[in-house]
Amino acid sequence: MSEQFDQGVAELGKQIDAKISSYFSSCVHCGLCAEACLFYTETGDPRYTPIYKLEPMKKLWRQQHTIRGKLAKALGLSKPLQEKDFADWEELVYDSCTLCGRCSMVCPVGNDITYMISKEREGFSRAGYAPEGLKGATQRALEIGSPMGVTLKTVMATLAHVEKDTGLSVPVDQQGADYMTLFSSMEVVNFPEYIESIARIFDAAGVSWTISSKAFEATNSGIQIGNSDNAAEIVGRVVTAAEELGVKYVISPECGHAYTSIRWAGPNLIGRPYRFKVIHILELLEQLKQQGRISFNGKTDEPVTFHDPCQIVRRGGVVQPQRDLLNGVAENFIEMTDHGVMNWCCGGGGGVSANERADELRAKSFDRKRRQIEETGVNTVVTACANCRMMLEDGIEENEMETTVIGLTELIADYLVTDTKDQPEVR
Amino acid sequence: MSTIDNDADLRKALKQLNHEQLRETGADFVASVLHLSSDKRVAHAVDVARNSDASDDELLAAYKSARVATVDSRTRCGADCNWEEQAAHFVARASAAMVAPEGVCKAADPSWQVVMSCRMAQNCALIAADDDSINDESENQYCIMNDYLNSH
Amino acid sequence: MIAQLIEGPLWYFSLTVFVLGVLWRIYMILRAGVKKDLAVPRDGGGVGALRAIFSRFVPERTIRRHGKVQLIAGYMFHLGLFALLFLARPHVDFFAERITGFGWWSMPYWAFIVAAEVAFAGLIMLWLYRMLNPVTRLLSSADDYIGTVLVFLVMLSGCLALAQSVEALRLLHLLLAELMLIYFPFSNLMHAFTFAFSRGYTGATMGRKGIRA
Amino acid sequence: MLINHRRVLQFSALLFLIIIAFPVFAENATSSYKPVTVPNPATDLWRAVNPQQLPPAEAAMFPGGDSQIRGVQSGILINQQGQSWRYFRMKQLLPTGGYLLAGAMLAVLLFYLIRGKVLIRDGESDKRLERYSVYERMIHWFMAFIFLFLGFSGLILLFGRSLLLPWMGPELFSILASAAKEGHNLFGPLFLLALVLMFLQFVVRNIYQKGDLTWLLKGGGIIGEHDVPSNFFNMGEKTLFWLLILVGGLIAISGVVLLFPVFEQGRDIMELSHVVHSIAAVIMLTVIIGHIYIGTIGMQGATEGMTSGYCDLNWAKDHHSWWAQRCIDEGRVLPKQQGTAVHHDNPGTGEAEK
Repeated sequence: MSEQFDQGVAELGKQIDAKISSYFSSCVHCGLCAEACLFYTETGDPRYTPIYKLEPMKKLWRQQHTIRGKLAKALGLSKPLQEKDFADWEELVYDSCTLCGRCSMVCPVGNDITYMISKEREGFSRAGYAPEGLKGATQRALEIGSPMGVTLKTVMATLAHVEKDTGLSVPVDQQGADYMTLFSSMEVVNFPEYIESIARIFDAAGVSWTISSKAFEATNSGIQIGNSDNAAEIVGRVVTAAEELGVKYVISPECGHAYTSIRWAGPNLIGRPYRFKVIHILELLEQLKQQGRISFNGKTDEPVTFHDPCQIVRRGGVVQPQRDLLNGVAENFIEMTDHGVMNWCCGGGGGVSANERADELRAKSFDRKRRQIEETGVNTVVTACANCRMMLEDGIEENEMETTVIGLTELIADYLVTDTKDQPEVR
Repeated sequence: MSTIDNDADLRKALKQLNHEQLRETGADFVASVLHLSSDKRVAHAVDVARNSDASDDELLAAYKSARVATVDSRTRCGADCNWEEQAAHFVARASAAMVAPEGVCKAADPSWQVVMSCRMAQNCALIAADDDSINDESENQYCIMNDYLNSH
Repeated sequence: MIAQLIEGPLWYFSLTVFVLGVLWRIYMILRAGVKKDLAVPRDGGGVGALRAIFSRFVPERTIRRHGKVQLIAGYMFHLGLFALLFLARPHVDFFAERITGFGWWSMPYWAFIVAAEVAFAGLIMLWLYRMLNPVTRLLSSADDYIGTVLVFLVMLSGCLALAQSVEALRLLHLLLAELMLIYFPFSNLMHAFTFAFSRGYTGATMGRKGIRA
Repeated sequence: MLINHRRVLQFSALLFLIIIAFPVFAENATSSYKPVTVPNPATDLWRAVNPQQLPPAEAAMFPGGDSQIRGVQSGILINQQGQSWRYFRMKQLLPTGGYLLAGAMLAVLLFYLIRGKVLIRDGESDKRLERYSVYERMIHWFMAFIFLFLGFSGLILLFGRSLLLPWMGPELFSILASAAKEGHNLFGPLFLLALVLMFLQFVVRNIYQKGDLTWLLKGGGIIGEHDVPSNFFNMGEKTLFWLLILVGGLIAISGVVLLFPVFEQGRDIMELSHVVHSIAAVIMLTVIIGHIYIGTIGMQGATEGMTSGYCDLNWAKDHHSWWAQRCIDEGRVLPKQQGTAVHHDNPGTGEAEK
């Protein structure tokens, strides 16, 4: 048994707090969480039942926290965790869980199964049992500052491009600005129009904002792989930069897990509260709209539906702003049957999209989203997460659906009323 | 006719064009960055767009395969970004918006999407080459537009 | 001799094991501790905890649609069981005599029968579902089956002793109940107490985030 | 001693009643009988407490006694019909039922020895078909559980005194009998519930169809060598279903009559109910012995459908070939491995998505 594995088991043991202990005590193996998990509903494989993904942790809990388990261990009736346990479960812990949190909403005894899985990942990653894709992403996030290898130079090049296209200047390292904006690498790489939209909206609303040259990356691979040391390091960079610039707020971009990382996990990772507040871009836009600082010229008459990014809604608590905003720019907004905090995941959250090994399973589990979209009878899906957007577009392509995906912030920027008259009138 | 030298004028000029003309100018825009992509589906989309006899079905088919090329070529979340491939991705995206029959592409302004995607492609190419020079694809596009307007 | 043992020492022993065991398990949970949440909350955690403790009695839509059998059987069993446990005349007398010192309202005989029927139907169905559904079959351990069988036997012996005419059956019922009390803290019958902790913890976390869960 | 004591008690009670009632009956008697006949006073007395013995016209004159207890027929002291019911139970039901059940088991054993296990003709395949959903299997086993519990507790009540009492001794048997009675009464209503659930879930597939008769005429392929095509359920299974619903229904209804004496039913109805209940139960038990046999040791691959929910494709071809063919046509053949069908919206309960 390797030293690394022992460290992993020790780490797993450390993760068992009162919550997890009460969760395991309460579980009666009713299996209802399976019905909430798209990996189970779309494959019918009972191994994908959420609570089953926690068997290794449960075994350890039983040996450390229950009378019977301690007794059994002392008498040699139960074996300690083996490398095989981790090897067999790695796929369940990383490939078949997007940390979407749906199971945590339905558990009759109220277990936050998603929380448990994210804690289980701490032990697994420490023991070296994590998918290569996530390992690489975390490595790059630590070394380069972005899981996708986006350097400051690249960001500056993209910003230059944005400045040129919008004719606006993007403030960098502006001391004392109100808001410091973060991006996800995905936005820099695949959806620079998000950055452009932000620049235009903030200009129209007169928001005092800046980007930090020291921390522009909002995502946190440390959270996804389950390594709190790495996660703390990544969050710490943002905190240091924001506090150096003396901003009042840090804006989390559309990206889902970036928000939970910086808003909810961050202070606990670095061990102290921030000296600034964290606000999600959708919350801010909604505020600006309410304050009358931005307004829209017309609405799209195209029927639209909204895909809720799990981490923003169910795990983040931002539920209403996106709906108010979307209603502001869309005539005909149709909700999916399960929406808001009970939405179905796109299938690519929690690091699954960065894990090539999971591609086949992910494609299969997209069927849930396909049916959901088809039920609405709408051809335009709006969302607010670069990763969800990619997953949706992949799935739509694979299933040959006639559906288009749009980012909400871009949609808003498209309908933004600006003082300059050269704005495009949109269809 | 005044020459175009900024985005506002470019947008205005594009607004004057009908869908077929937009396809023609779009094809010109994409062609200027086509060297960044080696995907046959993208090149094919440009050919179809240039063919004024192309039927709606042909356009639609070309659009669909260009869209598949778009999805195929992009960098997945959390993967180490290869900027050359990313450049090709943006070319593919531009080609899809360009060849789409009227009303098929859901972008707020498909013709503008072509313009922007071509610029992003150039941007990615510069990043890939570690080239610090300014992306001048927009100037290039003004010229293309001027040429087009002058010849029609 | 055996009768005296069941009525006397074994009863006190099992009650002690039950009470101390349950307290120990709860202590083990609390001892593990929860780190203070340093993130600025949107809403109060206490309100969230309280809400979750009650709101989880009402199943979510997904479960209403796809967990019907377990939902109905689960409610039948638990409601029936509680009615039998706390409102059956012999039990009320027993509590009054041995534990509380005072009695309370008890069900009329017909209600007792209805409660028993409902509880049995629910328990048998849950038991069968556990064995027949691939998910629950995979999840279930010996503990789940031992718990189910013990509860079933306790309920069955109780009902067989219904006429209270046969002392042996009443003693059998008491003996089985004692075995169950002893087994309780070692098993996930513990959920009867810890569910409130689980719901509370989750509700507090969610509540702070401003999510109704 | 005890018996004597009880007789003394009964006799004194009777005497007490007679003394109370005598003047009334005496008056009536004097007015309706020929004065010349000097009736034996004991005769009238006997008639008064046992009016059913009289022809109807005369019985009207003895409308039964009166009692402090208000209830149906509480005024009747002696139930003459009870004697014939007792005769039926002790002299007819017990031996006939006993021999029938023992015979059924013997027959099954003989059949097994002669015919042997019905094997899947081409052996097990590597493919399977989904036969019963979780819910359907749950209903089946719920019914099985309740039926067997009621069956055994009922048999204890019926044959216990003859078979178990001598062997167990009165102390132990009295406990068992009391427990069996309470248990039988307790689980009785659940049988009705199981019956209703089973009817609702399976009725559609059990409606007789074309081809069912042929199946019967060819002996269901069990007796002969060749299997006869059938649908999801064959004629035998359908008949079992309807027997369960109808005979089981009789058992349930008569059981309810016996269990809840609140519908103003008198002794005659109770006795009738018991006769129906016991005859129907013995019939149903006999049938179920056959069912259990064919579902377990009698046929290869038959148990799987009710346990795992899936049956072997070759088994289905042998015994339900039309259904098997339809499954093949509809592409519902599955490989034999973990995991259910994709697009199955509710693998949990097997209910179709509406």
